[in-house]
Amino acid sequence: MVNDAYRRGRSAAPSHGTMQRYSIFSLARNALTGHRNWQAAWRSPEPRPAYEVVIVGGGGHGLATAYYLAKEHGITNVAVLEKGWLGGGNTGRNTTVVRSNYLYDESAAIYEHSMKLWEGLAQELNYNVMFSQRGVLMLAHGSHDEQVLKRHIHADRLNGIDNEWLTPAQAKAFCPPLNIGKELRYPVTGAALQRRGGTARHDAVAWGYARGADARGVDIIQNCAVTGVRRDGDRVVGVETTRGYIAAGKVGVVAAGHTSVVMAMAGLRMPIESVPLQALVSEPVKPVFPCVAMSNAIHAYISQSDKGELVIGAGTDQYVSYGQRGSFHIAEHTLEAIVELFPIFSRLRMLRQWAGIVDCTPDRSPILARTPVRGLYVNCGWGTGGFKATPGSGHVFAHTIARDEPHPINAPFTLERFRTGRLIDEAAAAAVAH
Amino acid sequence: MLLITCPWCGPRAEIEFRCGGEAHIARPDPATASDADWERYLFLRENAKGVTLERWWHVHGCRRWFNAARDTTTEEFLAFYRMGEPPPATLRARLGR
Amino acid sequence: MSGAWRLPRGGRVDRARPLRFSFDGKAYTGLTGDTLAAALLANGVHLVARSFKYHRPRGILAAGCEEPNALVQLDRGGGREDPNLRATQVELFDGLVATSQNRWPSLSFDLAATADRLAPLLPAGFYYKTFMWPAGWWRRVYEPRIRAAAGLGRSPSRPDPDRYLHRHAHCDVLVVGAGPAGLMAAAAAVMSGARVILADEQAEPGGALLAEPGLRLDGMDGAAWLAAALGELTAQPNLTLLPRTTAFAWHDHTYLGLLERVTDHLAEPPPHLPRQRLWRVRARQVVLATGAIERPLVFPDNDRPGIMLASAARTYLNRYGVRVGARVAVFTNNDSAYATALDLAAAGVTIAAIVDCRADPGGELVQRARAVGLPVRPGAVVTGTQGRLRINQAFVAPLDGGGRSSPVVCDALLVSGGWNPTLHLHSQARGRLRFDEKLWAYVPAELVPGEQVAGACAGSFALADALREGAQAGVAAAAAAGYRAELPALPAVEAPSWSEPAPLWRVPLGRGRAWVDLQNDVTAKDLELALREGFRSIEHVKRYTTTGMGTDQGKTANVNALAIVAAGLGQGVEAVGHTTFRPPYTPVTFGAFAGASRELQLDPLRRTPSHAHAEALGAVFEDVGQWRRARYFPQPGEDMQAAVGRECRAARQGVGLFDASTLGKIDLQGADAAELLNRVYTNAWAKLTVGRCRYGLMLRDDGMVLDDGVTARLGPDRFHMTTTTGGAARVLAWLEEWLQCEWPQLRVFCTSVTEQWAAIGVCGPKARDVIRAAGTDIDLSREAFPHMSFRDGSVAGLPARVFRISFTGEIAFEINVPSGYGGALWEALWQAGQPFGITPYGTEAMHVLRAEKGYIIVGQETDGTVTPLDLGMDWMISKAKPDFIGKRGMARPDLARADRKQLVGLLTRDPTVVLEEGAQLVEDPAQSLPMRMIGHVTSAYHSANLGRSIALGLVQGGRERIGQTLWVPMPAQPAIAVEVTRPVFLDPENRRLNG
Amino acid sequence: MPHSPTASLPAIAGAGVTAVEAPLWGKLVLRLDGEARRRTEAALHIAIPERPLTSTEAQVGVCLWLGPDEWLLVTAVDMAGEVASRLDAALAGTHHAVVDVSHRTLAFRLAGPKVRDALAAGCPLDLHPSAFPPGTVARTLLGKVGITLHLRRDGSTFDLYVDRSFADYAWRHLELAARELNG
Repeated sequence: MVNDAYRRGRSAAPSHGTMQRYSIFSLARNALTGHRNWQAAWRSPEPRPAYEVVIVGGGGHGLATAYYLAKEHGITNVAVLEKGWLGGGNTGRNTTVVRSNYLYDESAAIYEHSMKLWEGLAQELNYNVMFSQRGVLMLAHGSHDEQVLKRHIHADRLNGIDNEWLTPAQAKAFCPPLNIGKELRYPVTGAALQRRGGTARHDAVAWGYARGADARGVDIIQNCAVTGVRRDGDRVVGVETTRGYIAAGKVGVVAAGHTSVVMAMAGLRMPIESVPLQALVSEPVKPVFPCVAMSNAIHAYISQSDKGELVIGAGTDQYVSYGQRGSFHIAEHTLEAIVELFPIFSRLRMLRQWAGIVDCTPDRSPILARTPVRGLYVNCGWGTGGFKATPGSGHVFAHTIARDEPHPINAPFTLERFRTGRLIDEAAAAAVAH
Repeated sequence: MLLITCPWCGPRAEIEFRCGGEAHIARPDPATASDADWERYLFLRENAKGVTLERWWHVHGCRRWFNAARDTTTEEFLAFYRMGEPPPATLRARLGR
Repeated sequence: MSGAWRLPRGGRVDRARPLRFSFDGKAYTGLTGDTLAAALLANGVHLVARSFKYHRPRGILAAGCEEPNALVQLDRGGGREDPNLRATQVELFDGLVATSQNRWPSLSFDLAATADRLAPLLPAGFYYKTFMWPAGWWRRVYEPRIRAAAGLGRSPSRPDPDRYLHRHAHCDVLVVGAGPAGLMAAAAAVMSGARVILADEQAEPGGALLAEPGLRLDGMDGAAWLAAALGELTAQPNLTLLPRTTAFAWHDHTYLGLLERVTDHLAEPPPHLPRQRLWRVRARQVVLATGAIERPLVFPDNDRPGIMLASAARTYLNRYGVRVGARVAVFTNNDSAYATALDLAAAGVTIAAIVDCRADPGGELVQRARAVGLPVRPGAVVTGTQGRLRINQAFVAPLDGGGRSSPVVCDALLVSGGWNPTLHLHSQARGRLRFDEKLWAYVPAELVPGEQVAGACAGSFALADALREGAQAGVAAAAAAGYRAELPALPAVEAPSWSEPAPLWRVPLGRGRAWVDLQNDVTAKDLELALREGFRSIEHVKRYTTTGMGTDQGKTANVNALAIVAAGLGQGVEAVGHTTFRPPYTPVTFGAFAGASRELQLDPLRRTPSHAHAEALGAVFEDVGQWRRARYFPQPGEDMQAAVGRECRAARQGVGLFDASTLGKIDLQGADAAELLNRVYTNAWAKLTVGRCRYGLMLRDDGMVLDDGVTARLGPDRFHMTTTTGGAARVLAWLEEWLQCEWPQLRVFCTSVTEQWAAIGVCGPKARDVIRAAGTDIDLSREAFPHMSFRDGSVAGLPARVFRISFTGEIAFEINVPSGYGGALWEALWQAGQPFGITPYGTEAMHVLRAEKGYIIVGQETDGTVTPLDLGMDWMISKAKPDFIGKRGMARPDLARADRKQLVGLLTRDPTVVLEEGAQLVEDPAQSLPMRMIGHVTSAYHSANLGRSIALGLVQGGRERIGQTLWVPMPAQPAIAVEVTRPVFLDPENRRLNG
Repeated sequence: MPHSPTASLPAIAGAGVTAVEAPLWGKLVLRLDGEARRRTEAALHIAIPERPLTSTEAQVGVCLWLGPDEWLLVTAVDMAGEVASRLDAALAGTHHAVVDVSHRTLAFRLAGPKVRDALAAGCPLDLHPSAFPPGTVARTLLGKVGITLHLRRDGSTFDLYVDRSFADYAWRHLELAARELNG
């Protein structure tokens, strides 16, 4: 069924949909009329009093969930409720790294599932999400890093996921700005490379899924904050919102950054802490950085956007915060590492700095599961690594909601694991996972 | 960079501190605690949006642990109090606890 | 001669000190005090750049940090290359070499400008709609071309040779901006005795006073008053004046980031100075006196070189003595542009027209302009322009649309769409904004804690108001910081008053593209397209069209864009809201953030007391956390395996010398010290007798292994705990957290003594001989000094504490001396050991030796997911103790599962094959992908002592599998067969250990 | 002669700021409860500072407040052992710890008109005399390493205490900052 999805992923967009096809020809045609005839990418309907499924959260994961509910399961009586603007949370704030070379089988499976969907996503959505498999390079600084990365490489290979070991010289050849000199405080001693990894255009993912879901009948409702979750005994029956009560047969919470807040409305306490994750970009320069590079040891990751900006991910702050700010010294620490590893970038300049709120679980692995409240499902806890999982996460979460049982791929990502101890500890496996 | 008032050393820069997360989480009696109790103690957090009570350690100072009340939407600190002390009455009133 | 467009006199430039510089290879001359933009304009150069998307010819719009167009690349040689610098901010120095960007082959003839002809095909967001077929082509074909066209300047190609420093600063009042308001604020605050920092981003303080000659204060002209005011201010010891310093970020709790450009303006920076300095200022109060930025007007073809902000032209005229044209037209919706026209006219520039959209402008300046006969065209607008590389005509028509447009010949068109208070820092500080429908601009809605605002950034554009508000803000700030401050006397001011502006967000007439964001080539039509396609949130419009996302962050574009979007949505500007102001205010050099944290200083490099001795012996070192430890000691011609093999043999057959100083050491004292150990270790400690040692395993409360080490009982209430090298700080923190937060009733004091003691291990059958030869008063005999005990005494004449403990399975003594003597001890043992063939060994041999015995290394055999049971260390777990940290955690269902990964030994069928650490184990190597993996290799070495390879691994249900054959699939070679064994390969009975 | 980790590093000397590594001093960490503090004062004839961030001086040496129950007693190196045993005797039965850290922790002595600027390159504290008067002591950071900073009674000399293996980093950090201050 999974491979099925990938196949369909490469097929054309639905014929039944009302969606206006995008192509160079439609561009040319519209150029003649001064682009006055483009349709809205999605409607802005008034919320209806009831839906079969309500998705709380209009980020990439929520919109993808709605899209696959409609496409894979024929459930189109769906509303996506977004308290602000689509993709305004972490979807629009992350550094767009996509990779699947995780250590544990459970993680590898879900991120690889996602990777396969990425590979056909632009065609699937008829929306150019600019998925660019530029290669993701993870640097090792010393024997301990090497052991950790090689453990990943071996596990990935046997899981059918590409990930290879490079010598410092090979890493330098793949990523010329990299400094492999011995004068470094922590010289580069090798690297793991996933060639299929890369980046995508974050906003386009939200917009593409929104457009696709809308074309299949999903109501996308922005500026509609959920203020309460209504229960009838142990069953969810709807949500209170700033635009009135909306009844729902099922509710899927996909509110990264606010999972604890929304779940508390349903009376559930979560194994989650929400912390700021900072990122920044440089001023745009001509192409100079060909891939994605990251170093967990001296915490930094970097790529170059199509526009030419160096996109740099910093670490998380140490305290819980919903302020989307974070502290000065975090970005400072990351730039130390960047300048150390890529000394030619020392004179480039930070253009913008921002933070998202990431929901971190104790094992840094997500939760995609049913909850003790019947009809209430939660997709959260992606920590610093959620963007890359967007398609796969939405795909299996839609399955979980539609069938009221997890897809085999997300079956391990339960809430119960924190009670039984069956954690999927990517945090222990490799510092933080991006 | 937060400005944190250590009950002993006064206001200091955040880089001198480590945040210990949510405060006042009691460790259950291991003899009688259920797996659910242990999960609650180890992992479940209020993760409040608004005023939270948390623990800080002045690692690059007097090396004392202490408690603080902070609004997680504005980073405004409402109170600092020593380990073992209850939150100030004014604060408890505001929190309705 | 410093340019044909330079006036014979006037301006603040030093005509006695001309400077040579080049732009695009052509040599020019400017003056000391010029910016690059001023010097180029003085030489009649208006075309300086190409735009980001369509590569349109662009000129200089502004005179400050808001400049969207005039971005240039500087190359100072030696790797000092700087892309994307604003010509309007670059201070001219002798020999400056600048080139234009984003064009090929040349600025005046740019092939990529064909993009402009394709513009109809490339509306906002066009790239989301195409480049999808065939699927593979995005990465291979389309993206590389798009990237090549984008990107503005070039990254440096060599490492940055410059240095950067940080400075922590604290003050009562930080004043941002040294214009009239900022100067008064600083003066008022300083007089109260408060500690004041006054920062201004420009080379000289003064702000508007530098460019507006009409102003008179206390009868003096602006410049004279400024000089006097600065003189008084800088005489105050409690004032720090920071020119060339931009306050770029306001973080929580009034913590601001400032960037000081220390040497960028110097032709030859002195080597002892850093290039730039990052100030991190913790201020009690901040006064924002950041002024305002003029808005351009949105009308067809409003982007040609020669079209410039009116205030910028005035600055070039009055501050740099430069005429921006000979025949100048002005287009405005407010009075301020009239001042420019009057100044230009007075300087002999022809004013072709003053086009004012207001039907009946009546301000003081308007009347003056009329009085001197300047051609004012009320109720009119510019509907288009002409001129490929520079404007040569503007078309003017009545705003009401009645009447045809008439051409106005001009070589410059000066525009003013009103003023935007500079509120970036206010907004970064979480201050809300309010749209003022008298000023037609956003102003602060309220102050945030610690903030004062004054002058133009508060929407008060008149000089007298700025001075008054500045003084009041300074007083208020000083008072809030706890000082008694009085309002200083305000200078008497003569300055023209302004009449009301009229909103003009977009000229409704004319054809052609009306540009909103000049850097990113966003037109009014693009904004409307975004709305049409459903991108109604202002954040969506911004992201879809990229308006405001250039390197100027939309300083001149954003409010016009908001207003056009508001009109498109039929809403008020305030209803649309605004996008977030994100730090930094202007771009900040990465190197400045890194500061001195480069190379060696990136992170502390910790060396042990005997480091130099290991170096002298030719040790190869490795980083272990922050420590640099000797990994092995190769002799000439030896590779690592040969050296490690020799070291391992020596440690078992002769005697080895090992530096164990990095191990963590914690002194525990107090009546409850033993009880503390009982709680933090899995085994029992009460009965340990004084003088003896015991191995301990420490868990987290979830039952996973945290650390391990040997602890000795020094006295009834005193213990000496050792930890892993990496765990030293973590374990001390762990103990203190439990003691302070959970067990305050326990009476124990913990003190780190890691660095008080140097620890040198002497290991092997001849260990006693070496120590005796070095000289000791300690009886080392088996009877007097059994395994797992310690003695105090002297070794080699040094006060020593000797532990008989072993991480190798051999007789071993770890000699601790005060760390200042660590080198001396090593040397003494080395000398004394010569007759016995003493062999220094490093961490690699240590790893092999302990693996031969099956001793674990925390962090290698464990990774935070491993319990003592997984390690087969049940014997370490006290059954008697009611509780210890991790006991309950270990009892959770999944930690008791039989199929958990367990520690086992692994022997390859081929003894010469050394497994790769991290390699995975499977039952059936022939199975198809994904394979079922049941474990992995944690440690693998060639063991010289055993004459074969050995390995440790974690395998599902491993203990049940002992004797089984498993497989390690490797790339490009047959899978390796391994036998599962017990994890002890040598001397399981510990005979050697107790010898 | 105990080894000095900064001996081979570039000097910090000039009109702005000077630094020298102090000779090895005796240093005792004192952990004392109330009773132990009283007995210590009697035994050593020195006031143990109760007010945070303050220090005292007496015949036996300088006593620096490190925490509510923690002090550093700096004395002559050859006296440290004797003082320690005298204290252990005097404090028998009380809750206390006396730990010799003479070799763990080294000291730099810093002076010069720009000494505060040099420290401010890496130290987040407010070192202005109004905030950091003579006699003040504080544990804090210099760049990335923990230090203890003590402004001596003369109000112009700082003693900077740093653990041995961090001395190299701390010295280089000060040297980089001092370059411009010393011209």
